[in-house]
Amino acid sequence: MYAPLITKPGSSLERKTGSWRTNLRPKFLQKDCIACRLCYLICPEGCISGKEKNTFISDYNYCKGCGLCAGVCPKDDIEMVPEGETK
Amino acid sequence: MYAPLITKPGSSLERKTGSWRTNLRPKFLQKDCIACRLCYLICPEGCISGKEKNTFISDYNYCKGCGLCAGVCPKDDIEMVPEGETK
Amino acid sequence: MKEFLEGSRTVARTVRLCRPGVIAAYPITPQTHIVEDLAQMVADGELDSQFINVESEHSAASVVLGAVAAGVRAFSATSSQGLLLMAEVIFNIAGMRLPLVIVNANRAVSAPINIWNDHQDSVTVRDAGILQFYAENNQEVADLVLLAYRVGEDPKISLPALVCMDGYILTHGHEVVDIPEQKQVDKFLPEFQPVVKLDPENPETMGYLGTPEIYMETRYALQETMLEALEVITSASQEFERIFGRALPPFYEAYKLEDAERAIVAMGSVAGTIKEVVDEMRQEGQKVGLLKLITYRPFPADALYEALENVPEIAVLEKAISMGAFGPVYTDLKASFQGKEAAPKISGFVIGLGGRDVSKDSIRRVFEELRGPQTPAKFMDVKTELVTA
Amino acid sequence: MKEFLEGSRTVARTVRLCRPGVIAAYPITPQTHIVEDLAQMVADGELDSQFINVESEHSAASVVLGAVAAGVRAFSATSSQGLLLMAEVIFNIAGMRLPLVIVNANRAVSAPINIWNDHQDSVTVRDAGILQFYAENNQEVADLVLLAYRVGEDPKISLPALVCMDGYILTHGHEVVDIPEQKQVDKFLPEFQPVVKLDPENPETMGYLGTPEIYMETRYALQETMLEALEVITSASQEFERIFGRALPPFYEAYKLEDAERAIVAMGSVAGTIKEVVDEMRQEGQKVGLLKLITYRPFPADALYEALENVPEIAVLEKAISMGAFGPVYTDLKASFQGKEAAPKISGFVIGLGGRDVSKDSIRRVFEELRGPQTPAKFMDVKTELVTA
Amino acid sequence: MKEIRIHARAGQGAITTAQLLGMAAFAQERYAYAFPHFGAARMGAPMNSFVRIDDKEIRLRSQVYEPDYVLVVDATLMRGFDVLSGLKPGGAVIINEREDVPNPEARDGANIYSVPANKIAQEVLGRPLGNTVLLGAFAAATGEIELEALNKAISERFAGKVAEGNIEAAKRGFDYIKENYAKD
Amino acid sequence: MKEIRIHARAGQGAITTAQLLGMAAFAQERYAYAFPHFGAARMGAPMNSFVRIDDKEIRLRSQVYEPDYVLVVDATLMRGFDVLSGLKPGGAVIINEREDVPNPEARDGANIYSVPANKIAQEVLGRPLGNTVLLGAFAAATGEIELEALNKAISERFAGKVAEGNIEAAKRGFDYIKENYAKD
Amino acid sequence: MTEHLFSRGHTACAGCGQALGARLVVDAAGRNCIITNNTGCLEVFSTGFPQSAWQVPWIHSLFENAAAVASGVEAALRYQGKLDKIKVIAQGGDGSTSDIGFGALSGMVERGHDVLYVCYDNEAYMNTGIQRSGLTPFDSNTTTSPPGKASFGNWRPKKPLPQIVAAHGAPYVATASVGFPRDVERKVKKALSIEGPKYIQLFVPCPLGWRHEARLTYEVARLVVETGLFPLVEFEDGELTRVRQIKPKPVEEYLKLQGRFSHLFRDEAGKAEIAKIQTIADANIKRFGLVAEKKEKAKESKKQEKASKS
Amino acid sequence: MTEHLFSRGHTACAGCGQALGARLVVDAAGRNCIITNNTGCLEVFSTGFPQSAWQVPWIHSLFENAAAVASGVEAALRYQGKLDKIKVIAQGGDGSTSDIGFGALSGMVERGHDVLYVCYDNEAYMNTGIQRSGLTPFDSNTTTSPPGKASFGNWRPKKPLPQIVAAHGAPYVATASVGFPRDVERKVKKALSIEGPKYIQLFVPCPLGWRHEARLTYEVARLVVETGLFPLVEFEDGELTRVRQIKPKPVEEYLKLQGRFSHLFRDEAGKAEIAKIQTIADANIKRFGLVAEKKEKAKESKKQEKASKS
Ligand SMILES: Cc1ncc(C[n+]2csc(CCOP(=O)(O)OP(=O)(O)O)c2C)c(N)n1
Ligand SMILES: Cc1ncc(C[n+]2csc(CCOP(=O)(O)OP(=O)(O)O)c2C)c(N)n1
Ligand code: SF4
Ligand code: SF4
Ligand code: SF4
Ligand code: SF4
Ligand code: SF4
Ligand code: SF4
Ligand SMILES: [Mg+2]
Ligand SMILES: [Mg+2]
Repeated sequence: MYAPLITKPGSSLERKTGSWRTNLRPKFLQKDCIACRLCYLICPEGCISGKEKNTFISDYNYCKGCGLCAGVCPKDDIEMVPEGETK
Repeated sequence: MYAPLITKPGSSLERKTGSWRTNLRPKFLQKDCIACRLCYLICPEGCISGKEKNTFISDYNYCKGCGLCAGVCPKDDIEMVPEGETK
Repeated sequence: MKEFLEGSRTVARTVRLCRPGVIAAYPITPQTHIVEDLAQMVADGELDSQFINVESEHSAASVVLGAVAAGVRAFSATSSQGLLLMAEVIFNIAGMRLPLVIVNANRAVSAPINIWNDHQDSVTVRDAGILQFYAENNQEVADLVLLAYRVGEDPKISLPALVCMDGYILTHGHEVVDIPEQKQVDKFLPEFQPVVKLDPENPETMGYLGTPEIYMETRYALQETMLEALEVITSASQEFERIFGRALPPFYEAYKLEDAERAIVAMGSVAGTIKEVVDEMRQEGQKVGLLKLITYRPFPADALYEALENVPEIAVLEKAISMGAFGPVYTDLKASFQGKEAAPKISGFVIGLGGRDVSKDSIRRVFEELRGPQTPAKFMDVKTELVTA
Repeated sequence: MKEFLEGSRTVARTVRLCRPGVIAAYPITPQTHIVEDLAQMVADGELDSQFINVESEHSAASVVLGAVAAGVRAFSATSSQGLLLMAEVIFNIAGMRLPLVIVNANRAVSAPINIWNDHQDSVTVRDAGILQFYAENNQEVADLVLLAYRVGEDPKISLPALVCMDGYILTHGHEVVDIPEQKQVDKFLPEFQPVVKLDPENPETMGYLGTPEIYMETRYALQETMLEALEVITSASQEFERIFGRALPPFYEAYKLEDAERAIVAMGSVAGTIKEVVDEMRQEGQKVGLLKLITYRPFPADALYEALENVPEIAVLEKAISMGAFGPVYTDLKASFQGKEAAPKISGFVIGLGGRDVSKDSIRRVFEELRGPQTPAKFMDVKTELVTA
Repeated sequence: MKEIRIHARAGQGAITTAQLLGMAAFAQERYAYAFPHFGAARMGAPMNSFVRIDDKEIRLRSQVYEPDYVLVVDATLMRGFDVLSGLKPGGAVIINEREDVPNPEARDGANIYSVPANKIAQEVLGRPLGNTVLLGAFAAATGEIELEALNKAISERFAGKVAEGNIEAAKRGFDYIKENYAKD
Repeated sequence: MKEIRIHARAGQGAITTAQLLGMAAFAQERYAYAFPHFGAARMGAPMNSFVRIDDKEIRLRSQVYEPDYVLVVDATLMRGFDVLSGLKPGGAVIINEREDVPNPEARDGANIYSVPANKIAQEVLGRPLGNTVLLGAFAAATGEIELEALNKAISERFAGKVAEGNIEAAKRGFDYIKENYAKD
Repeated sequence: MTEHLFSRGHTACAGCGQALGARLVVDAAGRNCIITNNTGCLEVFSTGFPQSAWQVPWIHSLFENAAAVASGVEAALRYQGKLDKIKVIAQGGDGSTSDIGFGALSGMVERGHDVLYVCYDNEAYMNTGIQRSGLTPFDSNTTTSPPGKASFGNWRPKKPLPQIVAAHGAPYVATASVGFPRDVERKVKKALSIEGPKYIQLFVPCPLGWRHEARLTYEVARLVVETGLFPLVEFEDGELTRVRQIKPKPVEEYLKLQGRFSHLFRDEAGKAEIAKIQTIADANIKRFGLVAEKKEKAKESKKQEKASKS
Repeated sequence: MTEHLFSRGHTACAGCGQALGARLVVDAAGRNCIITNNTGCLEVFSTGFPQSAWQVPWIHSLFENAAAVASGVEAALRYQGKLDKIKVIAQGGDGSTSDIGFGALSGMVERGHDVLYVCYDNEAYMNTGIQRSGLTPFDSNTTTSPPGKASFGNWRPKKPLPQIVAAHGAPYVATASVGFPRDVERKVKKALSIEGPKYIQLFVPCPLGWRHEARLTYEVARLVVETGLFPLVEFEDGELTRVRQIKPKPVEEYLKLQGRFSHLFRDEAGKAEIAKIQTIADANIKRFGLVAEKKEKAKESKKQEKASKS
């Protein structure tokens, strides 16, 4: 029997697109955050998590460094920093 | 050489659809006609001709006897008569 | 129960027995009576099915694709231009391994436009991965619809099927048919158990991008599954006979072939006319026979070779041609013989295109011409002077 | 003039030389660069042509159909799903005897969706009555575009043509090509003189209803014309060489075939790789050869028989398969040999589907496998374990 | 096997007529194959339908070239067309007669039956659709089907009043032949 | 015949790089075949392109499995991937170096050239697109193409300022190799 | 005999509204036009080989592509510099226009081709035997929307195609009916005087498919307008610019002439359905201001309905 | 990490508006839905075998048939009696929606299927490399509508698809933009609460195809609304019921961020083109009443334009 090939739901998680990020990445300052969730809503990768104020964070395994979160944060609490820098 | 088959413009004239008419046909009374041309305009076969008052006539070689001309004539100057009758 | 029915109605009645949950079709002569009958059954509450009046055949095929993907048995019917317009979707359905049945009322293709019978429409999609069956008469159409669902839905196969019936000749022909009982059909055709389906409880991703890393494997699997279908057809045909008490030969019907010196290979209703001629010629002492091909895809190459290896002169009679080459069945059959021990003379004849009537006389002439030199694609019954400039 | 160009650009440049009045196409990978280049030429005023951005391939084909019917030379390009969606129109264009050229960037067909190269798309429309040419490299693509217009527009022929080039491998491949001069092209390809056209001065009715009284004659004429095209291709190819000073063999290219004991038959760019392997194996003392098929429709059956009758072992290598049967070229070729005197062993190999790379090693293995028992449709380079349940 | 050719105009029920004939044969446990042959017919255009009747399964799929019987539903079709063409020697033609169209001359031993079917239908059904009258006449003239079988076919094909009327019409056609033509 | 494999991310100009290489070879009256190999690439996704260069027409259409040379346009691709894979013994790898990514160990006599191409490009072009720098380095390291030929290719492919800048960039790449690597 | 550009001898049914409509259209267009035609009754009854009823250049390709073929013809004429002299007309039935060929029509309009598209609206697929199309009206009996125990016929409203094409921004969109032949003539001429894509939906009764007497084609084609079921309107650049005002007649008058609605005249349930159809007519009357005296009122109520803005 | 129903690890470009849009849509829809998807960037970047980003049942068949496949899924769910529990969503790019798949969408709406169709409008065929679609805006540079000596880019206006679908009489039609993510959420939920065919056209910037910086996706998606070039509107049963009011910004602000319009910023001729684009925005502002204070005036002028009746 020759079975149809099947993909599993959400299996894209296996693909770590963080490696595509070559220049900048977002640094979550966690200082003035008001938990408006805009960064969470706007991230095209869906790789930002957080609930309370100053808990928001990006999963660098997937973050492509687009900078949208930094642009959208009403409190400028996210900054794009060169790849080398630490969080 | 194998040529594409071609039909000639207006060659449908070769097909005498008057034979389809089995019951009634229009009789143009040519009495009260006002040359409104409605019969001419309405005939689906385009087989009515005429210009002046009381000159309108159908070409029975094509007339299918639908009765539209009789219905549309504002002067009731066209009558549907059984096939046998003469014009 | 035996009844005297129109072919289209025979199909509609049989389809109803198969309990499809979704029917989508687009009207095209000469398929229309089939879907009209089904529409009436639904309107009368006699058939519990969603009847979708789509806006094109491309969408008809897409609607049944969606329905089967959602786990429901589905049916469609089409013809000619409609089948060509579906071509893209049919390859897709096959590639997605979605079983469903489409009845094709065989009709010629444009241009010029012609609504009468030949086989050019269905043979054109022979590469797609859809099973193809051709019926001689309306009983066979009905039986093949049942077989097609059964084989296509077999989890080992999971492929669409096209049941082909000659336009007008069968679709609009009334004859005596035996319509089976619902409980027989339910036995032969158990509830549809899809291999994959769209279901929030178990969210599959269907129809993904097939990169070069795996694409060829999916095609390989399709080809191997097609060949596996030969076995499944054989066993289903045995089961068919057990349940319905009527034979339905899996690949072909051999008619007076054992000792034949000349044989015709043909598909569809013309087989009946050929049988008549075979009987007449046999009476005259001529050893002629017929191989009626029923299963065209998968192509039962080995079985055909065995059936025909002892016939020295074979004519493949076709209602189709691959322009600039030969008839499709002729080509497949020749390919199955080339390089094998038996090397009969196999000639190709193109016949009955666009409703050109095939008379007994035409068939006799084929048997005669067959004795002459091998011909690759001889057109029968054409007024060549009409088109020679 | 020799240039180093992308294949798509080579096509666009050549098409511009042909002076089409109407271009209609719908984007599809990997055909896009061709039409993008043409769009830019029009935007830059370098090409006097109506460039129509249609809403689908069905309409792309219909637009060029209309343009040619109105007496203007037209061009389109497509690929894969696009060609399948055009299928209905392509049969129609051929049946209406309207000459035009479509370049097909060969690509696999769905499902699963795959944008890489194989030949399944174009072979699927092999029945339609459209001439089909396959190119090994971009020079050949350009040359075949010229040839296709010339042959298709010959008043004896008046048929559409499909020029096939391998997606990515050629369309996106940059290489050295010789783009001819405008005046050479104008000489080879005179102004388009339609056989029939739409013109209020002489109002023809095109695309009428073809009743059974004449339909079959139109099909017969189409088949005969296809066969006549074999001669026209031959003479056009001679004329081509006279004008452009470069050979363009009409049907096929024979590569080290004279004394070959094993030969591969193949179409398209893979022929280049095969030539490399042939050279290597010849060096090793193995008598191998290649027949590169260029003209697939009409199918030059007799010419192929003659070219191959003395080769005892022949492999047909194909990037396509008729599911449940064999490769299309394999089938046509076998049919051309069956019943003839020469009875070589002809095996079928399916290779390079959906962008699966064809390496020299694959070709070597084909030459080796060819020595074994005859195979009808052996898939090369597949990871069978991926799909075996 | 007996072969029947029916001449009518599209819209005059030639297909139903053929079907009823087949159904009647089936009611007598015979086999039948009834099928239409159109051009791309529009109401009024001439068309044919065909019927084959036999005691065994019918396999022949070609058109009928040499009918045993011909039914002419619309006599105007005989203008300029020979409805006897191909008729087997000794065959029968049943014509829905019309005053303004002359019947053909009998030849080759053809039996020509002329029935005022539309007139009868007008009386019985209130509409000049003489098809079932013609079928009744066919039953009487040829003996190929029995009137009861025809009635059964009519009741299956139509319902209620329409069925009743057509059964009566068929009977009238049957009687008309019995009364006006000596058996031969 | 020489075969080259180029590693880059979609959007980083791997195709243009391959094309320039081919054009340069063509400018030296050699033959070339340059072609991309994508997945269904989106900006950022890893992809390859290939070039073959020869003195006669190139017929081989397969991908490059055993390159003579490898160009690494984006060093981050070397994370988790061995860019030396398949490299012919004695072949060369030219890497657009990046501080945070270590270069591979040389093996099988591979010559590894590390060029700060993006940095140079930033200086020369004002954008960190080191492709032409790498090509200049390739010319110097391998001798397969001459700098003039490369310049010709660049002037054909680009216009005005862009061309000038890239010619300068190529030169800088060329010089970088000449200065930093002994010929071998 | 005055020569029409659509000749007698075609094989339409007696009383065919489409034959009448086609003749009116081509006569209004004149000799200097090229027609592309979808598959359908018109194509079949006018071109059975070897006869053709067309006196102007005419082409049929497929069921769904007349708009695309016309786009190609137009492009060719533009290329040849002949577009000012020769008009291009694409035409098809309601089925080809609203359903299978709608993509091609929408594309043609979107691209702005200088083509007049005429839809012969006989409210079903007639050529194939009266199946439901997108333009089949509510409750109509067709072979694929039959009434039955579980159905009153077609369960969807008629697709508002003129509005849809107008919403594309086409320079000219009009409805017309063969019940008003001079109006048809005027609209065709007007359309051809405007550059760009034009659309006319022409109401053409089909005695065979609607099961009305052949002689009633004219009456039916007038009543549909006079009841408000098929308003005669014109849109320019997407805006309604002209309507034919009516003194509304009850829809029964229209429905009862036609067999396709006869199942509504059998019982009480049918009456309720007729009331629904009356609602459709009333809505049209209101929306398009078909009745003079109600004009102001209609405007009023429109104002009230007006979008709440946020 | 909060689980989205569209998972990370997909292969869209950084900053892709469509990836963002798709996540917003499916998250708003919730687990109990089935999605059918046309071919396009979204399908490609979310399902390269063997990975899939979808956490809900999802199917791709062809480029043009998501609406038809959804019709089939819906029919199947109806047959199974599950339609109250499971929502059906069809989706595709602007190209598949407005061009090749528009026939299928129109058919789906005409038949009244209970499906939400979402069009991800990035104003060109992105998956195949940025060719013009029916939704490409005026003067935009695409590979098949390139500017050149004889051209300023796309010479046709953007096809007014929301109005066209609304003209079909669909119960709910809305436009939305990923620049207003909560509005997207609201509209998806509202659409799914309504029975019958729904259509949402979601504006999704494409940094690759529009040549703007990835980080500007949000800003571009806001500016298009704030300039009036892409009004946020809602139609119910064909009537405009709600619009988002704006304080209009000049179109330059929007255009200058994007490489696809950079040819308009080179010279005087370009300025004239920008003025044309401003006209488009102004017309939208007027037609939809996007500016509060002008609201009454707009009504006024509308009245004056009102159809002359005959
Ligand atoms: C692709 C395709 N599908 C179906 C058909 C069958 N077909 C031909 S004409 C027709 C109906 C035409 O209806 P309409 O467009 O309303 O024109 P009418 O005949 O009513 O005038 C159909 C369904 C076809 N020719 N091609
Ligand atoms: C029949 C057919 N024609 C063309 C294509 C090629 N194709 C695939 S996706 C695509 C463009 C998609 O554009 P759009 O719908 O706007 O989605 P986007 O990629 O922009 O998100 C095209 C032209 C195809 N797959 N099938
Ligand atoms: S930079 Fe982009 S991808 Fe990374 S977390 Fe921010 S929004 Fe997401
Ligand atoms: S956008 Fe800024 S303020 Fe809002 S949740 Fe994110 S980090 Fe906090
Ligand atoms: S009866 Fe009908 S066909 Fe005859 S002339 Fe009058 S309108 Fe014409
Ligand atoms: S309709 Fe009557 S009045 Fe008018 S022209 Fe004809 S016959 Fe005369
Ligand atoms: S079926 Fe209707 S549209 Fe067709 S020819 Fe007859 S009346 Fe005219
Ligand atoms: S090309 Fe555009 S739509 Fe496609 S993934 Fe990239 S940004 Fe998104
Ligand atoms: Mg219609
Ligand atoms: Mg798009």
